Amino acid sequence: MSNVGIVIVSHSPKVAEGAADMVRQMVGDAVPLAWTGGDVDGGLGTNVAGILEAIETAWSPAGVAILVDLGGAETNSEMAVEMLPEDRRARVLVCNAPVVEGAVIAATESSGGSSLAAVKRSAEEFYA
Amino acid sequence: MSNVGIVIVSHSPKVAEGAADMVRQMVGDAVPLAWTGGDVDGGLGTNVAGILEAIETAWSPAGVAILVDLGGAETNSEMAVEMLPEDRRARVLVCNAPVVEGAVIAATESSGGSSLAAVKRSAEEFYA
Amino acid sequence: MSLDRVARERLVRALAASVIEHADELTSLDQAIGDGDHGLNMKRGFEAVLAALPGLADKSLPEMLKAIGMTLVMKVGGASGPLVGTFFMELGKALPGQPSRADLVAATEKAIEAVKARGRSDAGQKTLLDVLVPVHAVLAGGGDAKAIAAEAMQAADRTTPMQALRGRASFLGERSIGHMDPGSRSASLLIGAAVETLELGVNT
Amino acid sequence: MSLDRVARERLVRALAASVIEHADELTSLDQAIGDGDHGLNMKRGFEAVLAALPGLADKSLPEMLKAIGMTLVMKVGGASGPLVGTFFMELGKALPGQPSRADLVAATEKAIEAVKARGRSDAGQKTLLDVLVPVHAVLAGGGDAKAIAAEAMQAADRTTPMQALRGRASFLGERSIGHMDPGSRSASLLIGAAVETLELGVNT
Ligand SMILES: Nc1ncnc2c1ncn2[C@@H]1O[C@H](COP(=O)(O)OP(=O)(O)O)[C@@H](O)[C@H]1O
Ligand SMILES: Nc1ncnc2c1ncn2[C@@H]1O[C@H](COP(=O)(O)OP(=O)(O)O)[C@@H](O)[C@H]1O
Ligand SMILES: [Mg+2]
Ligand SMILES: [Mg+2]
Ligand SMILES: [Mg+2]
Ligand SMILES: [Mg+2]
Repeated sequence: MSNVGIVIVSHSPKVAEGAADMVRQMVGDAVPLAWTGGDVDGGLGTNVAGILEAIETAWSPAGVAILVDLGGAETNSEMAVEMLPEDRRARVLVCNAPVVEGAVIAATESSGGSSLAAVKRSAEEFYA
Repeated sequence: MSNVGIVIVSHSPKVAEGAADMVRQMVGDAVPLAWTGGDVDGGLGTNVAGILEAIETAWSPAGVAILVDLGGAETNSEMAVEMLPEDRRARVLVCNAPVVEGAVIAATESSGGSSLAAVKRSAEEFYA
Repeated sequence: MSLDRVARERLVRALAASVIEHADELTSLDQAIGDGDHGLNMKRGFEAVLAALPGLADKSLPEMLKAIGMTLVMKVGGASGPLVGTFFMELGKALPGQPSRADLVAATEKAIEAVKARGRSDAGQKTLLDVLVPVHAVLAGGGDAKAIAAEAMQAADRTTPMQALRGRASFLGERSIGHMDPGSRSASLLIGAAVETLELGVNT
Repeated sequence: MSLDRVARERLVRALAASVIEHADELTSLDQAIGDGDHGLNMKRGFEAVLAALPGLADKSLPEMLKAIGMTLVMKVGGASGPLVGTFFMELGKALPGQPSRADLVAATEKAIEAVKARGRSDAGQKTLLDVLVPVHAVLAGGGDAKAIAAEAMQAADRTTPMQALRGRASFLGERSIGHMDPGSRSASLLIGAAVETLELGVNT
C-alpha cells in the first residue's frame, strides 16, 4: 500500500483509540494507521517509544502524517521524528492540526492517494 | 458554581471520555463538565438525547459551551440547543473549534471565571 | 388530499419500508463518499417510527408528521437525523389537518427552508436538498404523482456528477464526484413512497 | 573539572534526589498553571536514570550525560521530557571527557540553543529557559558555585510575575501571572544540585 500513513498521538489513550475508530469508519483499510496515547505508566501524557512504534506500524513509502493534541504530544512527536533513521526522517511530518478532526480529514485525503504534503495541508486547513 | 459549563460531543464515546479526562486533569472540579458520544445503539455517531442530558449535567447559570467534532455532532448539538427551554437556549453555544483541544482550552478559560462568549472565543482562536 | 387513519398508517409503513428495504444500498453509497452509516442511520430512525404504530396513526396528519420528525431527530444519529427530522417536523407544523395541494406546496417550501437553515446549506452542494428543491418545483408546478416520483429519482441521479460541499463527503473534494449522494437517494425513496401511497393527482 | 567514577555517580544521585525530593512541590506548581504532572514526570524520568546506575557511571562524562538525556526523553512523558532530555543530550555531545570551564560554557550554550529549537521558545516566556539563560550568563561571567546556585533560585523566582507564552500555562493567559513556572523550578533544583556536587570554583 502506498497511501500516506496516519499516526494519532493524544495525551489520552481513549482519545487516540476513538479517533482511530473514526478514521477506520471513514477509510477502512485503505490507509496505514496507528495510534498511541499515555505516558509510560499509562497516565495522561505521551511517550516517545510509543510514538516511534506507531510510526513503524503506520509506515508507508509515501510517508507518515502525525496528528497530535497539545504541547507535549507535539514536542514528543518531533523528538521521535528526529530519532528515526535518516532516510525516514524527511518522510514524517507533524501536522499543526486538531487531533481528531485532523486525523479523519488527513486519512480521507490519504485514501485518495494524495502526497504527504497534501495530506498535511488538508488537516491544517480544516479550521483555517 | 458559576463557571461556564463544558459539554464534549464526539462521534466516539472514547474520544469524548478521554477529552473529559484531559479537561479534569487541567481544571479539576472548577468547571461543570459532561461528555456524550455514540449513536443510540452505541455505534459511532451522536444523539440528541445524550446531548440534552450532557447539557443538563454541565448546566451553569453562566451558560454552557459545547465542543463537537464533525458534521453530525454539530448538527445534532444545534438541534439539541433548539429543543431546550427558551430561557436556557440563549445561554448554550456550539463552538466552531476542535473537540479535544477546544475542550481543554475552553475549560481552562472557564476556570478563570470568564464569560460564555470569552470561553467560546478562546476555543475558536486556538488554531486561528 | 384527505387521509384517514388507515391511509396514515399505510403512509407511515410505506415511508419506513422504502428506506429500510434499501438500507444496504444507502450504506454502500455512504461507504463510497462518507462513513458508511447512512443506511443504518435511516433504518434505525424508521424502525423507531414503526415502533410508534399504531398509536402514531391515531394522531392527526400534522401531529403525526411532527412525531415522525421528532423520532427521526432522536434516533437517526447522523447528520441526516436532524435534517430529515426537521423536514417532517416543519411539514407537520405548516400543514392543516386536511391540506389542499396549495397547502402542501406552501408547507414543503417552509420545511425545505428549515432544512437549509439547519444544514447551513442549499441546493447545488450534493445533499438531500438537491432532491427536495427540484421536487418541490414539480409539485408547485402541478406535476402528478408520476412526475414527482420521476423527478425525485432523476434529481438523486443528478447528484452523481456533483462535487460535495457539505457533510463528510466534502472531505473528499473532487473525489466525491461520480457517486450518488446517499442522503439524496434516501430522500428520493421517501418521496417516491409518499406520492405512490398518496396517489397524488394533478389537483389533489 | 575532572570527574572520576565516584564523582559521576554522586552527581547522578544528587541530580535525581533534587527533583525526586521536590516532586510534590513541582506537582503543585504545575497544578496551579498546568496539568499537575510535572513532579510525577520528573520523578519518573529520574527514577529511570537511577535505575541505570551503577552502569551509568561507568560511562565517560559525555556518554553518561547523553544516556541521562535519552532516558529523560523516553520516560518523562510531558513536554519537559524532550526539553530537559535534549539539554542533557546536547551537553553530552558538546563536552569533552575532561572539560575545562570554557568547555562547559560553550557546551551549555549549545545545549540551551537546542532546547530553544525543540520548544520553539526563548527566554521571557516563563519556561525553564528563564533559568537556563541567566544561569549560563553567570557561568560565562566566571561566577562560582554559590553564585550560580543563587542565580538559578532567583531566576526561578523571577518567573512568578511573568505571563506564560509557551506550554499549557499559556492557556491561562494573564492568570499564569503570580505562580512560579514548574519547569523553571525543577531546572533550578537540578542546577543547584549539580554545582553543589561539582563544587565548581571560579576557575574550574
Ligand atoms: N450540512 C448539510 N446540509 C444538508 N444535507 C447534509 C448536510 N450534511 C450532510 N447532509 C446529508 O446527509 C447525508 C449523510 O447522512 P448520514 O450518513 O446519515 O450522516 P453522517 O454524514 O453524519 O454520517 C448526506 O448524504 C447529505 O445528503
Ligand atoms: N515550548 C516550550 N519551550 C520551553 N519550555 C517549555 C515548553 N513547553 C513547556 N515547557 C516547560 O515545561 C514545563 C512543564 O512540564 P511538564 O508539566 O512536565 O509537561 P506538560 O506541560 O506536557 O504537562 C513548563 O513549566 C515549562 O517550563
Ligand atoms: Mg454517514
Ligand atoms: Mg455518521
Ligand atoms: Mg504538566
Ligand atoms: Mg502533562
